[in-house]
Amino acid sequence: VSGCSKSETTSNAGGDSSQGAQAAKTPEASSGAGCSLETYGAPKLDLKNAVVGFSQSEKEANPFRIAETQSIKDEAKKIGVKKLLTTNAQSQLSKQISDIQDMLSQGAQFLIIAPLNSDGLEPALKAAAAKKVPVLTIDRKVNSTACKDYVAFLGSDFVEQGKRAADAMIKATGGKGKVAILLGASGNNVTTDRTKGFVDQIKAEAPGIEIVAQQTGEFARDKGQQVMEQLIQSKPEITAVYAENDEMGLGAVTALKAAGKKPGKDVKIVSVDGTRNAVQALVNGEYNAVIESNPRFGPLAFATAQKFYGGEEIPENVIITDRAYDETNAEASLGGAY
Amino acid sequence: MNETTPAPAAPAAPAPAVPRTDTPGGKGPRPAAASEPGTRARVAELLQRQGVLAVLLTVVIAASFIYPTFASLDNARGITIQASFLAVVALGMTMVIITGGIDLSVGSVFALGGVLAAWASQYGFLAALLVPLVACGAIGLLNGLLIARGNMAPFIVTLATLLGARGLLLAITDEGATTYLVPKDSAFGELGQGSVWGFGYPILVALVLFGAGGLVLQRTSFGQTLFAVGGSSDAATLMGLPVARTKILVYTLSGLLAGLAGALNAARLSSGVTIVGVGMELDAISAVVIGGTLLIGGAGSISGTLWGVLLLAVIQNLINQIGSLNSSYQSVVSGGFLIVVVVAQRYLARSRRST
Amino acid sequence: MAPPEAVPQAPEAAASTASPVLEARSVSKRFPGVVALDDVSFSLRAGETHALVGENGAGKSTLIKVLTGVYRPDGGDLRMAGRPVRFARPFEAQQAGISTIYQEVNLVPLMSVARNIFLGREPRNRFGLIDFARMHRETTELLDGFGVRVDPRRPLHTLGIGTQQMVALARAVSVNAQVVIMDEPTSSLEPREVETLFRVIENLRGQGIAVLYVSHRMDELYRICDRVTVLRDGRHIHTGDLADLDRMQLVSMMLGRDMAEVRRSGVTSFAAEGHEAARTPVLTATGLSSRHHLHDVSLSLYAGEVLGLGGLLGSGRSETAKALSGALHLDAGELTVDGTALNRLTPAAAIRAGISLLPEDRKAEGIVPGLSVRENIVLAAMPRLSRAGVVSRAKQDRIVDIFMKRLRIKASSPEQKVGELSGGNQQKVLLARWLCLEPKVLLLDEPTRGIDVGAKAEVQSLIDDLAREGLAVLLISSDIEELIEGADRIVVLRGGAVAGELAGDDVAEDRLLEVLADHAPAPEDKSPAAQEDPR
Amino acid sequence: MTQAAVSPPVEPAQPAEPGKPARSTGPLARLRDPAWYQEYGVYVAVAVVLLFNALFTDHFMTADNFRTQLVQVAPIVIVALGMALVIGTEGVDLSVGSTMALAAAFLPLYLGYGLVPALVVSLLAGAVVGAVNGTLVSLIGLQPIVATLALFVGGRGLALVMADGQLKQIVNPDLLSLGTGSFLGVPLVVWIAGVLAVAVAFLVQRTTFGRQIVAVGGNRSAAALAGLPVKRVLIGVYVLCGVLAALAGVLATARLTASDPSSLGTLMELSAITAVVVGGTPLNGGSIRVLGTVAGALLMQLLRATLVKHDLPDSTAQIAQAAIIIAAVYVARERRSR
Ligand SMILES: Nc1ncnc2c1ncn2[C@@H]1O[C@H](COP(=O)(O)OP(=O)(O)OP(=O)(O)O)[C@@H](O)[C@H]1O
Ligand SMILES: Nc1ncnc2c1ncn2[C@@H]1O[C@H](COP(=O)(O)OP(=O)(O)OP(=O)(O)O)[C@@H](O)[C@H]1O
Ligand SMILES: O[C@@H]1[C@H](O)[C@H](O)CO[C@H]1O
Ligand SMILES: [Mg+2]
Ligand SMILES: [Mg+2]
Repeated sequence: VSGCSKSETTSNAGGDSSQGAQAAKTPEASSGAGCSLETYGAPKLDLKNAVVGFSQSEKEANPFRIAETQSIKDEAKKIGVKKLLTTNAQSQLSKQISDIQDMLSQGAQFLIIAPLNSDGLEPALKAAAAKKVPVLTIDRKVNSTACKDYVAFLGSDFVEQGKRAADAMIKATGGKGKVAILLGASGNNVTTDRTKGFVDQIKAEAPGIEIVAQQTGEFARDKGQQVMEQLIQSKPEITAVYAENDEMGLGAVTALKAAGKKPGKDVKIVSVDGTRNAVQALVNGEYNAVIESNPRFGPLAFATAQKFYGGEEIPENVIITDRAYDETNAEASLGGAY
Repeated sequence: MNETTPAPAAPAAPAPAVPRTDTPGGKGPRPAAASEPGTRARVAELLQRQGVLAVLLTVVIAASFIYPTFASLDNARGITIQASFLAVVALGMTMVIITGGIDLSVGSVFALGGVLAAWASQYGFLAALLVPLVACGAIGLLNGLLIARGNMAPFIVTLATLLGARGLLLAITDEGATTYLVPKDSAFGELGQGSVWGFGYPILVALVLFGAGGLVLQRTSFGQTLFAVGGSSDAATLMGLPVARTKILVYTLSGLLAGLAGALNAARLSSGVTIVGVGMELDAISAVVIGGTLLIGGAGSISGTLWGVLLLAVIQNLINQIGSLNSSYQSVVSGGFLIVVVVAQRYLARSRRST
Repeated sequence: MAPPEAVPQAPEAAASTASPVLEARSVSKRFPGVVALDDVSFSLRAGETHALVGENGAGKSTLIKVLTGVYRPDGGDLRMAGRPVRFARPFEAQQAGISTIYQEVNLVPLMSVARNIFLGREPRNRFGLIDFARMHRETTELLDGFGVRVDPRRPLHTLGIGTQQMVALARAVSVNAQVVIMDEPTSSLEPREVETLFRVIENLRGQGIAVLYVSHRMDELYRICDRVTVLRDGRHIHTGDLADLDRMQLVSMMLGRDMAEVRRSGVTSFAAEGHEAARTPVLTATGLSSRHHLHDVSLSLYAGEVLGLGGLLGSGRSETAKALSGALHLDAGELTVDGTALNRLTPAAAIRAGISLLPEDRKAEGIVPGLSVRENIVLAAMPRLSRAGVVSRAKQDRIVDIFMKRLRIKASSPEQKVGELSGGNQQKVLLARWLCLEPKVLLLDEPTRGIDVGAKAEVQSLIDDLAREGLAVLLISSDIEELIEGADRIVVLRGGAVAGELAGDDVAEDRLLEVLADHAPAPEDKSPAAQEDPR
Repeated sequence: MTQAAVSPPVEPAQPAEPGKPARSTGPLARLRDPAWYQEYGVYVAVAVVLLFNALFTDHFMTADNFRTQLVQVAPIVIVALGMALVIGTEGVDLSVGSTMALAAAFLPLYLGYGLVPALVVSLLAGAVVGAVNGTLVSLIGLQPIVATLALFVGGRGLALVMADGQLKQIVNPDLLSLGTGSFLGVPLVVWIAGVLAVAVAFLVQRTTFGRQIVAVGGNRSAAALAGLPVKRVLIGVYVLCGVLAALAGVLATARLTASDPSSLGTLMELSAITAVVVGGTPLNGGSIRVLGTVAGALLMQLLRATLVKHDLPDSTAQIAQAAIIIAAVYVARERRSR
């Protein structure tokens, strides 16, 4: 019953520093029976001689995606995988489905998928299952049946990230103030989860904090900046900003600075991701906290795959531990940011 | 399926408005060429009419040699099922563009259709189809009314409904937080997931719709009126054709088809995913234009659109076959591919003018 | 072509007994800045052919558009057979039995001839689908009746303007109608086609169908019309039997000028004596060839002369003119102006060399409808009227003012959009565009098409003057009289090749017709020889 | 020849008669005239939105807020000016957003040589994109929407390739001051957009090139027969549009203080086209309304600002935007005289 996923600190991803590596939290006891090669019904495979496919969801155009893809590629090389197929769905769900199908018809024997969305990948997962190709999903979780449609999920808990951001916010503001939320892209479940975690936690823990605005910044820096510029004018009473990713948070910093306010002091800023730029802002004192969302899935993913083929049982959810950065550890952790 | 457009000699680019240098507003070829039949001429004729088909075949044949995994039944199934949804949307778009209009709202309407279908699927098969069709048809109707009766530019009207439909979708999904699921093993789910010889039902639906669309376009008064409206809206009015009614109908049809495609997609994904359909309008428009339909209206063909859709799907598949490109290079390659394809098609079309 | 209610009466009887089939009572129509129709009443009787005349911009086309539901009148009402009617759209007028050929050919250029003729009433097979075989067959039959032989599958825009006009006629007449309205149907037709048209009208009259006929050609009116209505400046001036008026009276009514003034002008306004041409040609074309269009056409133009270009429909006159102005791709041939050969032949190069072409198709190749009269006039001359790329309004205004006066262009102001002008005034604007370039060679393709008697006379004497001032003029005209009287010399084309040249005393109608008829198979000639397209 | 140019009758051009004024011209009568709305509808709409905000939005009628709105709208205006020219030729340019990204990507690569070389290179990149578009449209004869679609897709890819997918922080003080500096209390970017608007208006109204653009858009065959250099005009227009888009990319980058080719300018093509069309320029060419375009951009900007300031959720905001676009265009629609 027990997991197999404790000691995942074997290596680091981008080669940055050992600080950046992912670590799996102990899976919750409730995660139930793990998934074995036998129960899943896949043929035995030596990864070294295998064709592995990786389906990336969004363009490698933000630090998270760049680090994620790079880490998979590096680890595949390190292990000596025969051939790694990579595709990028360019944020289109239909493309991700066909990407996966394309890789299957190109002979992929094991798949790592970074899903664009929790729902909707069913046809692709079915196609893989029909060919008895095991699938590991990373980063975002899919709403399908583990050990049937896919082997297991590795990644963060986005609701939890929102919750931790709320805690950091409470700490930074002393539990009082008016907060604006810069939402991620509409309709995206990362947005939904990070909002839910944050809002619920604030409600439960900090009655003194009022959420006065929730506007989308579409996960992009310039949109975040533009929304912030509007809010500075219309809601000058805002004392804190929660940005659902670092890019929007950094956009808010620029907007605040241009308006003659001191980000990190006049207006507290907390965001999620842990990119180098955000941690640097923390070092500069223009930021208050960053909740990490660690993209370096390569080592953990391949290690999990090897365990799976080694006959071990893999728990349904391998939740990784995300770190948190604040003034106290920013400088020291800068090397581990991506 | 139809092959002829009303303007077999019309060049694939803005013909009447954009003459080649040689003859500004010049007259086309005389019919003399027709009196010398021969295989060569006939092949040329076919190529001219179906420049896209020629390009598509060339690409497919070349790809089959280069990538052994390309020419598999499996791959064909994958490409066609993926293309089928865009195809249904592009079918409506073709008709709209033939009237000289454009429908930018299809991507949002597609997504809305899917969400509504997934939501309604809990009430049974019929509801799952009817609800999205009614709602999406209504959006199309609104487009048509504003364009035909309100005399507003199609581009801007449908741009507004692109926003509006997306907003509606967010409103009914709690800002995208709720994803409605299609009940497992429902008849509606089967519509999206079932297949014949591995070819999914949506492919068959698309084919049937294209057959019907071809007939409507080429062999009915409505179809002729579409060409007339696009060829010269004023002339069509003066000839006593029901121009406004035709426009209203064609946008309604486009809305219906986008909604249907969305519903089929939801059935396939077994959920009403909110993030689909973004930018789909551009894919549909490219497929239509690559298929030889003139954006200024008045000439075009349904079959061309089908080849256009397939060509786009094949290009995407090929980029995956290349395998190791990162996402940025993928964009560069598909942009480059697009240029090559349209220029090639353009030159094929031009060679017909000089014969 | 059978009318719904055939009234096989003699025209006079029909005209006197029947109540008006179509009637307009005190209709008015205003456009921004213009009153196009001012309290105009008008009635059309069954079986009559009724002429509607007036200067350019008098309101003829507007009246027709009001009668057929294109425009909603600002005041007044319409009646059919005594009952009030309102047409919200042309469709409704057609349903009511009014069939119209509008002034600008209004068909769909990209669609085939057959589709154009049958649009909206396509023959169906038993599955309810369009029966193309039948449609093509019927088209061929129908057009045969009009003496036009053309592949029904051919896209309309590949036909010459004249043929397009015949197609429009065929469409209009093949609908069962009680009223057929024709707005300048003959302006782009050949004499022979005009005859065909008259036979058709005769036929309609015999069937008791009322015809409303607009034309600027007086002789036509007198040949076929029973009654006439004169409009001037949007007002109704006169209605009565045509036989009661002589030409002079009619013209003076149209122009609102007195008879003496009108009498001075003859049939055409060309001076009787010819011009003094220079010895050396300004423009020499040798061996112009363009696949399917021209075959080894050579001609020379001398300063100070008017060279006529004769030929039947599709003989290549327009193509020749285009070739001379760099607007037609040539496979072979050479063009020299004042002894220097033009090597890269484009419209711009031709214009720089002093060659200007007034194109035949005003709508497609002439006007820029959304731009003002002023801008349309200066379009080609713009570089000359600007300094360092900045246009000089003062210079423009001067030119525009001169030409609006000289050609008597009727517009509410130089800033009015050309698209809103009457057909004849659009033509004058185009003439102004080319004249203000001060060209050496002026190629005029149907310059007087659609312009009224007064303006036509002006244009003709203008051509005369221009030649006298030393300009070389090439004149293409379907109006044989105009060609004969205007030209010093005539080159006759046939099948895209030069078939002969008339000079001196040979420039006469009978000689021209001789050369034209010589070995040209008449289009309506259905002998096997004629079926062979010589090209 | 000729007497034409010589004879000097100096009477004023007489509006050749029977032009009885058919319109009454009181200030109130004007409000009932549809043609008036067609001409001035967009300005009325701007006024209405301003009035609404003056009444119902806190902190709206302040200099700071107007400055924010103008700064945000400046890049859109600049792109829309180029777009208006292209639309005037009956074309459209979908690649403007990608061109902005491309210009942004070039900046950090050449800033080492100083602001001016970097600027030149960026603008040149825009010119090259425009030249490619113009060539495809005029020489090859492609339909503008497909011709520019290729660079819409490929241009951003190219930008990302050059930037290695990375967002790069801008530190060059000259460039930054371009984004944040002001002159006489008005931000530099606003000056630039304003001057360009005047310049483009002058170009359209008073230069041969401008009038040729309109003629080519109004009737291409006629323009060609009148000896206008149709191809040169078309290429020129697309090059101008490309350069303006590149400039907008540079200014947006300066304001963002970072070069972000992945998200800079996304959906800009739609914003620009909307501004042009809402401003009263018909999409089928032959007429260009420069001032209307500026007003159109401003209208959309104020609209977005209003929605953000009232903290409407994305769903409502999008529906409201749709409704208002339709209303504005409906009022200003062309009414057929019948
Ligand atoms: N759509 C329009 N908008 C504005 N003015 C118009 C419009 N149509 C016609 N006019 C004006 O109405 C007047 C009458 O024009 P109309 O076309 O009826 O003349 P016409 O008698 O047919 O002349 P022609 O013999 O030249 O064809 C003209 O002054 C013309 O400029
Ligand atoms: N017998 C015919 N019936 C119908 N169309 C014809 C016929 N002969 C030629 N045509 C078409 O008419 C067009 C007119 O040709 P072109 O312009 O060279 O002739 P044109 O002598 O100027 O005649 P037009 O009076 O039409 O100006 C040609 O392109 C040809 O396709
Ligand atoms: O966690 C990642 C990052 O936050 C990124 O910014 C958006 O996608 C999410 O999956
Ligand atoms: Mg008229
Ligand atoms: Mg001709």
